Amino acid sequence: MAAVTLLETSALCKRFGGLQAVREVNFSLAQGEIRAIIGPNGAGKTTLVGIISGRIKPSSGTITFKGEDITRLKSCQRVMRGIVYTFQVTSVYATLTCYENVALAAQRRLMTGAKGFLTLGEAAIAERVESALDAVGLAASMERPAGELPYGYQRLLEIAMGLALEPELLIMDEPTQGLAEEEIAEFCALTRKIAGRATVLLIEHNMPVVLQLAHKITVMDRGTVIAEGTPAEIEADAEVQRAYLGT
Amino acid sequence: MTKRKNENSEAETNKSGMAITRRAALTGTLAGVGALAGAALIGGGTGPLIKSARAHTGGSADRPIKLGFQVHRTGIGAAYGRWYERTTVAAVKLINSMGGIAGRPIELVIEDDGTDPKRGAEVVEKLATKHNVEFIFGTLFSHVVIGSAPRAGELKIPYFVVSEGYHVASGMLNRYVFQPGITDVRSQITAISSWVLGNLGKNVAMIYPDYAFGYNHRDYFSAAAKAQGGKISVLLPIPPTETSYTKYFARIPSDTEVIYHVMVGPGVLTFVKEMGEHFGSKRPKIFGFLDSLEAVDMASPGLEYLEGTHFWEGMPRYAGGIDTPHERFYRQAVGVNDAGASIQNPKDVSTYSHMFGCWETLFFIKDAVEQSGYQDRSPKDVARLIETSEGFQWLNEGIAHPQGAKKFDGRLHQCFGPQFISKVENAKLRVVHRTSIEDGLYAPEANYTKQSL
Amino acid sequence: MNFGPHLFLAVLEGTVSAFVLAVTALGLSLVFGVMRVVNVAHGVFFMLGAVLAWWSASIVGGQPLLGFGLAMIVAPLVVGAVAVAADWLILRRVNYNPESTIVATIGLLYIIEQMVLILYGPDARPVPAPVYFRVSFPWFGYSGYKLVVIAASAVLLLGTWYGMSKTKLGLYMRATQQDSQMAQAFGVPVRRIYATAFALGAMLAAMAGVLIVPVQQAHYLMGMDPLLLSFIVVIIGGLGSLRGTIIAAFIVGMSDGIISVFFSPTLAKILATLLVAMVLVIRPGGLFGEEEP
Amino acid sequence: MRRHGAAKIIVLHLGVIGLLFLAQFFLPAYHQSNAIRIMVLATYAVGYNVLMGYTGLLSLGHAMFFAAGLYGAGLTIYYLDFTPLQGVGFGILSACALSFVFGLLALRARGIAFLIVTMMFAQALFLTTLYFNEITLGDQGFVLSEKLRTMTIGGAVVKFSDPVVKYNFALMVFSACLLLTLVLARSPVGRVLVAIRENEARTRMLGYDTERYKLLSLVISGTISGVSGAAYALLFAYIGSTFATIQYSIFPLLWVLLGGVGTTLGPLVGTALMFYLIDISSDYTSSYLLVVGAVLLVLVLWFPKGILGTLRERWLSWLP
Repeated sequence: MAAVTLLETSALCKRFGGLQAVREVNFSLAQGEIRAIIGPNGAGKTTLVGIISGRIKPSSGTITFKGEDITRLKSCQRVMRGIVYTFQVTSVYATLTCYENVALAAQRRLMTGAKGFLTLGEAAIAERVESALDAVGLAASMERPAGELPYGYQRLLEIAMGLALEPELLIMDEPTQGLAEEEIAEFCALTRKIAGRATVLLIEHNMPVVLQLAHKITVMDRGTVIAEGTPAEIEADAEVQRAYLGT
Repeated sequence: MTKRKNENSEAETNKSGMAITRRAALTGTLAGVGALAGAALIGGGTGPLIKSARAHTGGSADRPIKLGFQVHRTGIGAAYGRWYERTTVAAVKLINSMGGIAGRPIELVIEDDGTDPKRGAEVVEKLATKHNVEFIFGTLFSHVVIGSAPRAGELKIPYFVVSEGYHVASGMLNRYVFQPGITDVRSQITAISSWVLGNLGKNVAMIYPDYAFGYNHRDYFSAAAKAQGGKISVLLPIPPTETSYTKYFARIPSDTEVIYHVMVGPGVLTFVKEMGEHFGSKRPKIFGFLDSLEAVDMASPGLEYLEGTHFWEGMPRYAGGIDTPHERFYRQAVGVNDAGASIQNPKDVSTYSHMFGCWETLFFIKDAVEQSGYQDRSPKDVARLIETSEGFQWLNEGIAHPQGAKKFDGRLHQCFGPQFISKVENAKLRVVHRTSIEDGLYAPEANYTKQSL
Repeated sequence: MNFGPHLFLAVLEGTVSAFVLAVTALGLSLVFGVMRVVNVAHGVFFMLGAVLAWWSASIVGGQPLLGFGLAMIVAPLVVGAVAVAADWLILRRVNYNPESTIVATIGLLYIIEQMVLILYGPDARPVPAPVYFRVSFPWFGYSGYKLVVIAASAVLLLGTWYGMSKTKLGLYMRATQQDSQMAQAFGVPVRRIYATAFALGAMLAAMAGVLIVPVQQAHYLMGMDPLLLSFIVVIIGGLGSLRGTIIAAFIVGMSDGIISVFFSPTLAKILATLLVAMVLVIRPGGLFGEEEP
Repeated sequence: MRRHGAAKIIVLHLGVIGLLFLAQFFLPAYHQSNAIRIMVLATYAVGYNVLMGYTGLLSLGHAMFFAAGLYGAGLTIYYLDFTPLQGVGFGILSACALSFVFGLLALRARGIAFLIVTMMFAQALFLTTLYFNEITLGDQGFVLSEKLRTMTIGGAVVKFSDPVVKYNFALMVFSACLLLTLVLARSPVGRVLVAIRENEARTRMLGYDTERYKLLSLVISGTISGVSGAAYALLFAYIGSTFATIQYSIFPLLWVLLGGVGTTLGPLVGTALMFYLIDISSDYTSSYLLVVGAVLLVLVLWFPKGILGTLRERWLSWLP
């Protein structure tokens, strides 16, 4: 692998009581790639990205991001280092407007030190909000309460919030779930655009989307990585077939 | 000794009209003593006074005099408040039938303060600035008095409390606050201490509520015991949130001769019952303040254990404790039967040891207004009223002061009257000792007359 | 008194208050668990029980046992009816929204308290114990009725446990507690279960009130302390955990009694309060509640 | 929304403050003294609203912060000869310190458990004021004499017992706290607090250390409550443990709910309304709490967002 390594996990484990959700996962991401993680339900995909984003504490193992050990950092500190997570179930702030939703993300980067707390100009925030909403095509809905948006738009808003955080690694959990055909197409275009600026890590069930977008695919089953490779390699992999077909 | 000295200094500080005032007070109350048959007669008795007051006030004789009555109708003081209200209404009725105060009928404005010091201060403001009453009176619970008094001082409205707290005489309040109708608790304790230590025993365990009312008992009874060769075996302050007491009885040393108890609030029956269960027949002597059992029937289930124990009473609940026609007249007028309960409803027991204070306070106000020539709440009249009141020295026993004669100390704004010690016999209280006024005197710690008005 | 007997007495006292507290708190816990709402009026249900016990006693006159029996029937019925009415008229209409329910039940608390003040008066009124005997220990005497309170409370606790674990109603309640939508889907009449839980919770409080009143007198403001203590117990025990509630009632009741042996009364109360608060700080989900995510 | 209506909002708030200022010249004495009280207590509600309205944390223990301000000011003026303003300053510091320490401990608990922890700490503080009765005089409390409430500021003698001084001091205190919350509500920090109220987990994933923001909110809320307590001690001259009881933790909750949770002016509206509701109904019945209870039910059933909350929802969507 010639590319620079952005993120690396080593021997990552997570136990929930008796259940070993993630076992000994060594996983690495190159800067600038689009990576998809696939696998059957309960394979440990969401737990893995949960650990990477800091929502879930690992039982053991380490995570390195841009050469720094981030295993002990809180999720909010990881966000500031550029690891951004968008939720599987949309969790935009339903009662707030789209503007407010994105502004919350946009202002985060600006609020550093006491100065940022006290003298933050709304203009700087507004600029970022507009560009993020523009990028996902929601500029027209800026003043609408997020809860009133159709589901597909809420997912886009979620991505806009992610973008406004200026991610280096954008993790998207099931981004196309519940989207209509044409929305999926738009989403793919959007993701490619994002990939120019950030590394993208997707958890996705929709295989056409995965095959179309991902540079590389990681396949998980029962908490371990069972295969990794280009879309073509994965399609041909016998073990992956077995895991999916359950034979 | 101190008494005499006080009088001298008073005469010095308060020269204007002192002599006249004092004499007039005497005449007024003596006239009252002479007239016992009923309201009409009393009116006749005090006739000259009223006339002179009328002459004083000129044409405004029929203008009612508005009195603000701050009462605990709700909250923890409600049981007391109800009887304070009945007593007040009875006294107002009587005074009005006698021709009112300085010829002006009393118009009572009643406001509930919820037994809350914040609301109390608000009520004082409301009475003074919205209802424009002349004076405010009747506040009972100490924390409400203390919370309200600063506002009365700022609004410069005379404020007559009926609280028995030591807050007035301690000097913590201001010159507008008086307690002329009921002896303060420090004096009560001082008065009964020698009897308790002499007759019941010298080794005393004290149980009292862990709040100010209790601290007065703790401080002044302990001091008295020390002075008289007694010993406090244990101090047991009970937190106000407590509902069960048994566990505290275990702290009482076995050589204790007397349990001195004073509890306020709804917990008292539990307290007594648990005391009985704990000690059984091997009990020390027991002395209590009746504050605990005001408005409670002595024959209530659970109180059997009090049989043979002693109580302080402010005014004897059962008829005969004070065997005077005034007492009988007062009892009749406030609607209380021989057992200290409501005539209409014998299950409704009064707060007889305290409520007389409202009655006597109203008569004090009457005397003060009439003798000072007070007409309205102008600074000049208020000052005259206060200075006149401060000049009062004796409040004579009579219809106006049925609980007994009182010494009034103008520097302290506090009166001092007799106290009663009663024994529980056949679930009734029988007076066994009456203290003299002198028993309850202590070295004064304040002088309000030095404050500016 | 020597240390040993003193401690024994404190434990005895702690046991009595723990049992009564357990019954009261169990009612609150039931409401909490099944409906996920905080009932601030729980204390006044307790008070209503006590006041109704006085009323029953004064109706039958000199027969304490009869009065007590009557109270044990009348108090839960009346209070249960009040609770059902409150559920129907208010809680249901605010959709059991947690915050609205807190406000509504504060309103209810004021209304009931003032009604009692008007109808019953401000006095603390005693109620004779149905059975009275004094138990003499070598060092001190003790109220026999308090031992009866322990027994009666134990019966109520067992009854509730039986009801919750062995009857269809209990099954419905547990199902609703786990997931009300799922329960509804399986044909559990959730609305009626809510009303029933609210009423049962109130009835337990009322019966605790009846039990305690011969020890404590009926007074219109007496509901506040049991309310606060029940709150604490329910939270410490873990939301909706009946077993936790009962264990927590013992921790709270006992710590109050035993700490009072070592410190002056008010200091003991302060320490007991802080101790219990720290349990929550260290285990925010309560001792037996689910770990917070 | 956030970017619009700034002028309107500023005009509204300054207008309210201006009206309160002018009111002292035409209000009759009685309503004037009520206004003083309402402004001081509304400050308490303003503080409570920061935590409950903007951060979504329900507390039943704010009396401890009010009492910290009250006792911090009262005790230092009474015993240590602090000037009134020094005393108030110390009271505010006490509330600030208490809320910080309390927050470090209590914010570990969430939801209802947090509510209970607040209640218990407040209860412990209440009992503490009784325990140290030698100093605090327990429930009976103590009084700040007129002399203690007098100081010279720049050569002028200022008496805090004088109604004019009282009114304007109360107004200053209230206005300062109101404007502080307005700035807070419209600042990036305020936005984060609202986000925590709406969805704490999500907010954490936007890179905010929500624990710190909650602590900040609690400290601001507790400090403003302390400001109110200190001002109360100074203006009404009475310090007693009643103010540390649970009753005084319930009050701000009711005021805020009545006025409108999470609205800047709601606390003032709620406090004033509740005050007059009690005051007027007590003229007709001694069971004014019955009326209060009924109003709470009406509120919950028909105006769950309080008065300003309902206004905002139906007509004035720009209200902050």
